[in-house]
Amino acid sequence: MIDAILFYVFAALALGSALVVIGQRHAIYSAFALIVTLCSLSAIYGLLGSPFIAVLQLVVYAGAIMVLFLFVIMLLNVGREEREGGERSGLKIAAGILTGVLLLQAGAVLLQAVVAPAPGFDASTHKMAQDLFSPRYLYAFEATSILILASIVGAVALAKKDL
Amino acid sequence: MAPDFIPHALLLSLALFSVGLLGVFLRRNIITVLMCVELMLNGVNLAFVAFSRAQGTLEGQVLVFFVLVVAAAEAAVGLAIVIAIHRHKDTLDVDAFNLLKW
Amino acid sequence: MPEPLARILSLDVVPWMVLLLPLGGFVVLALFGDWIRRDREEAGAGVLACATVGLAFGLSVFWALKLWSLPRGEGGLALYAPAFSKGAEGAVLPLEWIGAGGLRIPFALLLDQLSAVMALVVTGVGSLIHVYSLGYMAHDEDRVRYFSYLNLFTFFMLLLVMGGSLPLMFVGWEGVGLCSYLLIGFWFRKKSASDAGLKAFIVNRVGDVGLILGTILIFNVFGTVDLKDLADNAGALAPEALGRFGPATVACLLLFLGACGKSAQIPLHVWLPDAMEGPTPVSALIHAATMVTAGVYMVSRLGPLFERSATAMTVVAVVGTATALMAATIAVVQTDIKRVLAYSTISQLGYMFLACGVGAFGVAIFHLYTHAFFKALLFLGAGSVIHAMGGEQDMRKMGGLRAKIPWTFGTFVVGTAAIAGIPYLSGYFSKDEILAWALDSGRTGLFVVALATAILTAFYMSRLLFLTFLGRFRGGQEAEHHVHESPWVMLVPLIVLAAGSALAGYVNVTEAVAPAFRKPFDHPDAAPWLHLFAYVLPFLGILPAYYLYVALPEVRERLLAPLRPLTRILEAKWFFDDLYNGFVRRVVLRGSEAVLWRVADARIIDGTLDGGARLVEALAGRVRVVQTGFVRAYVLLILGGAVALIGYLLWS
Amino acid sequence: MAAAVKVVLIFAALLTVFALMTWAERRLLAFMQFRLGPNRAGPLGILQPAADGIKLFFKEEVVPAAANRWVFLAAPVVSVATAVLAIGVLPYGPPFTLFGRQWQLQIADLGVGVLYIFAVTSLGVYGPVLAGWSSNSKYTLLGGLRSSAQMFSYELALGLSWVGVIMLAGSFRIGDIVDHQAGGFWCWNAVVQLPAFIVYFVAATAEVSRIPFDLPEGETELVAGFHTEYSSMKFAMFQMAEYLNMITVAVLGTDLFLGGWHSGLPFLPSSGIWGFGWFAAKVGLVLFAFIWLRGTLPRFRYDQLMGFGWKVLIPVAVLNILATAAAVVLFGL
Repeated sequence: MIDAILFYVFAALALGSALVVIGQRHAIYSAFALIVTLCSLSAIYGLLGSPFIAVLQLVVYAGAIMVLFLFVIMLLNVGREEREGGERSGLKIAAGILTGVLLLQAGAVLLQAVVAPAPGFDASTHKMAQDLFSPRYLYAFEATSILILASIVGAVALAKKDL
Repeated sequence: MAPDFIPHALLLSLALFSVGLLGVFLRRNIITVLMCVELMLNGVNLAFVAFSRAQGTLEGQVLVFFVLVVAAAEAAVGLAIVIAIHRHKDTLDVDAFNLLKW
Repeated sequence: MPEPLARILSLDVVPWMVLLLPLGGFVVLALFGDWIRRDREEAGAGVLACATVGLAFGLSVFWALKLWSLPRGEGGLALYAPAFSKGAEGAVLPLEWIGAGGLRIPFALLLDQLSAVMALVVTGVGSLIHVYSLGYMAHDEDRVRYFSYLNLFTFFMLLLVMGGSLPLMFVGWEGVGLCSYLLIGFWFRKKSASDAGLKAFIVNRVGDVGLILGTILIFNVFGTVDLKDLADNAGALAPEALGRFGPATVACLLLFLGACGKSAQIPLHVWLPDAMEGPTPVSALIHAATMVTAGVYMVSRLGPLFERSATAMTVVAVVGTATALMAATIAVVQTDIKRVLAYSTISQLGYMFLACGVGAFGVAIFHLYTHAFFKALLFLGAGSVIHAMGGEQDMRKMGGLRAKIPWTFGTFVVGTAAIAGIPYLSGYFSKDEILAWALDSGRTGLFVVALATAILTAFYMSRLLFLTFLGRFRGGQEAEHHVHESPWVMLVPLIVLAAGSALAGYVNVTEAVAPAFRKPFDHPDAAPWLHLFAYVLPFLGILPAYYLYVALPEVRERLLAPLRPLTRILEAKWFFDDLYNGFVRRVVLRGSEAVLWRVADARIIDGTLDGGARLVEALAGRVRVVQTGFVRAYVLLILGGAVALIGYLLWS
Repeated sequence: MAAAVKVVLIFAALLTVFALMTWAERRLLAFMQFRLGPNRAGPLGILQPAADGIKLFFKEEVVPAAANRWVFLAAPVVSVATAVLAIGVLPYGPPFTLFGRQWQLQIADLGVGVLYIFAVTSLGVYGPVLAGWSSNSKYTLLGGLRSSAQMFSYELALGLSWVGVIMLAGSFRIGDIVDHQAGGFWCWNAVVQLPAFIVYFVAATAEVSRIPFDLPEGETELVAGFHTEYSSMKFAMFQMAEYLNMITVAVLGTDLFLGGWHSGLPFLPSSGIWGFGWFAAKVGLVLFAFIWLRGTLPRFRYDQLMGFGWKVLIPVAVLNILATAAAVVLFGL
């Protein structure tokens, strides 16, 4: 019961702040709103019985990625979004229509899905580790470390003033 | 005690994805656009977690893990590119970055 | 023995260690070579290389002792990569290397008596030559590179003799070819050295084509390329496959073409004399003791198969004998000390093929084994002479070196005596055995030629010895002053090899490797007169040489005058090089230019490619307008695509 | 209900310790520097924190005109919130029996306890960053950026220093880690994982921006760093967040490395009230060490700080992890 209430509170928070993200013209407010969304999602993951992912969501998204965004926003001193040049309203209308269609399609798919929670669900860190380090995912897991390394090098190389 | 709000979690994920998608089209600030992409990724993640919970398997969780890694890499490289471009163009308008054509 | 140690020192592991130790040495030297060189610790590089090969030798001895202590019948065991992949019941499965259709090639080593003997020869002679190189290459700038190549060569050679399937053997085969190329051209700043390297490489390619085609044909006939299976199944071969142009015969002949390339037999022998451009220890190791015997090893390894095809056996025997005679005649007129030895090597290899051709594979391996000792000894001795002479290789400028470099002289005498076939030295046993088998096989023509070759061998080797060590010094005052004995690090391998050349014949290798050929060990009951004749045979060559080059040199001049046309042919090496050059220049180059370049390349290939490119260009001109440069338009396209795709999936 | 009681209890205790801490720090520093320190309000000046609190509470709220008002107000709240979030999963003493039930002085016993703390500390960056940016002053901005960069860097070392401990205990649950150290002081991770403990202590000092790592507020260069523009209660909240963080890392260090409530000597009891005694003593010791450092060491230069974090602490922590992993695999610890 209390879980359900918490879920709807966090869901409302997530959705509301997501709307703020795209409704804002100030990048920094968008970032703040996004942080709220991410933290709410972390709580929702916890409510869905996935503590490991919940914590990772906080560490990676809230603790690292968003700080990076804030840094860049502060560094570039991003102000209000300027409205110069063409509005490209045709693009926006097309995008709106297509998004609506996608929404309907995905809704149709989701409604068909089996959504009764399975009994005996265990997503503890221990189980996650067993899965991640099993032969099935081990290569992918190691590959992600290469990916991270590559992106570190790439980011440094790109952002450096004079190579 | 199993949560019975999984369908709603799926709807929420759909909503977040759509909001992010719309944001990509509505916002012109490239940093905001990147944030909207993160929002879309999060919508997908939520769907993964919800399905994982519904089916009682961990594949979804593992995928979320990988998505997180990719998102981190994407943000790092993406923001580095933004900084690099900003240095040349002195603007953050997505439509200003249109040299890569024909 | 404690349990873990026992597990490590089992037959499952030791051969792998033998194989991988030299590779480890190479990797270290190749990766950290620059660093070693910068720190002026170059001696360390050589010591490391020696240590890996020496350790590999120790382990091979251990392996061989263990192998021959096994009960009879368990000898030929094929071992697989240990514990890499486990089957359902925990059984060790062979780790698969190539799997395509019906072709299944595991990473398997074939570890029977034959490969053990070969590994012993490779690591034993190899480690001695490594040690010798410490002294010989002491003043070269590129020692680190040299030793890394040498280690790599040892690895590939071991892979060649231990590989359990034809393709794995082929990897070793190509690997030693590569190392040979690298080492012949080791002093690549010298044009002739890099040319010689290229020549060796290209001539070997011709043979390798035969090897590849032969392997493919073998797979076609037998459905397997596993060496052990081939030896086991050869007996069940259908007679029609064995006719004059039957597939099995053709496969054998193609494989023999590969052997000809690697082992320098007619018509692919031309590269070996030029290969003497490499450092002398390399000539000793690669171009005398080990790599060039790979062809003999391969033919012997497939002996049960060759034996089924009378045509193939005849070709092998005839080519071997012809090569033996041809090379021996050329050796008589050579003046370069290393070239004499090179032709001698070709000649001895011909002997081995003769033995193969008459079905005495064990004897071929026996001769390979004794030859490794005395030919390595002779090359290293020649190296010591060259070292003493400050790089001079022309025998006409030597002479009278006996007193100046006594140790080299002493060991060289032993080596010459062994190769000439002086009774009770190693060469006597193996050569006598080959002659006996040749006689026994009923091919009297071949036997007579082989006999003549044996006499010629004794003659030209004595000539070499006498010209170099006896008589007066002919190189001038200054050069004479310079002559000095080599350091101990070079002499010790010489002494060890001399002992080996003298005594190696007392080990009955023929019997030891017999199980590998799927037939019992036996001995030809040759005519007793042959055994008696063998006592005299070497002296039929040595005494004329003594008179012509030491006692009565003026007779030589008079004798030579009427023989001028013959010696000219011999000096031109039977015109093989000119023939090949002419063929390449006239036919290959002109044909390539007229047909392949102007028509095939310029018209057909380029035309196709250009046409394709023009087509793509035309299409691209129309498609490119989609690229507007606006990121959000792309996103819109992606979104549209996703919607269409999902719609299609939902609808269907 | 029980949880609510625990929350109230732990919160009250922590606030008391926070208050005492400010007083103790000033007194101890004063003794180290041959001064007296605050000794007027109450016996030995023990009421000084209360006096300070009252003073700060009644001061005028000042918001700079050019500041981003909402963010400016939110920053101290974020700081305190992240500090408070971490204390919820820490155990503060041994399990004990009261009213016929088994109790543990811990609000939430998470299976991912250590990870959760890592997540929450990573959120701690936001307070300084927001405060620094919203004040719209170059000193605060630089202070905020420095602070967040420093926290970023040392968080890595901090997290890595835990990994060895987690591997040995085989669990993320803090209670399990404490239990794994039962026995004697030679079983404590501070002994078994000495390099990790050293890394942890150094990184924790940097994480809570104590001397010698207090560069974000280095007053000689940046006035007072990210909270230059803050006054009255908002300033008090930053102070509170700082001290709460300090207590958190002290408690965490005690739990992870110093054997928690275990006495360390087999013949000394460690259950019940004894356990609380040991625990409090150890936490007090760590807190005293923080104060002692402040009285002893000068401040790092900024590049030294970064170099030290990336080139010394993180490699040491990684090597420790490798060694621990090898030991776990080889000896099945």
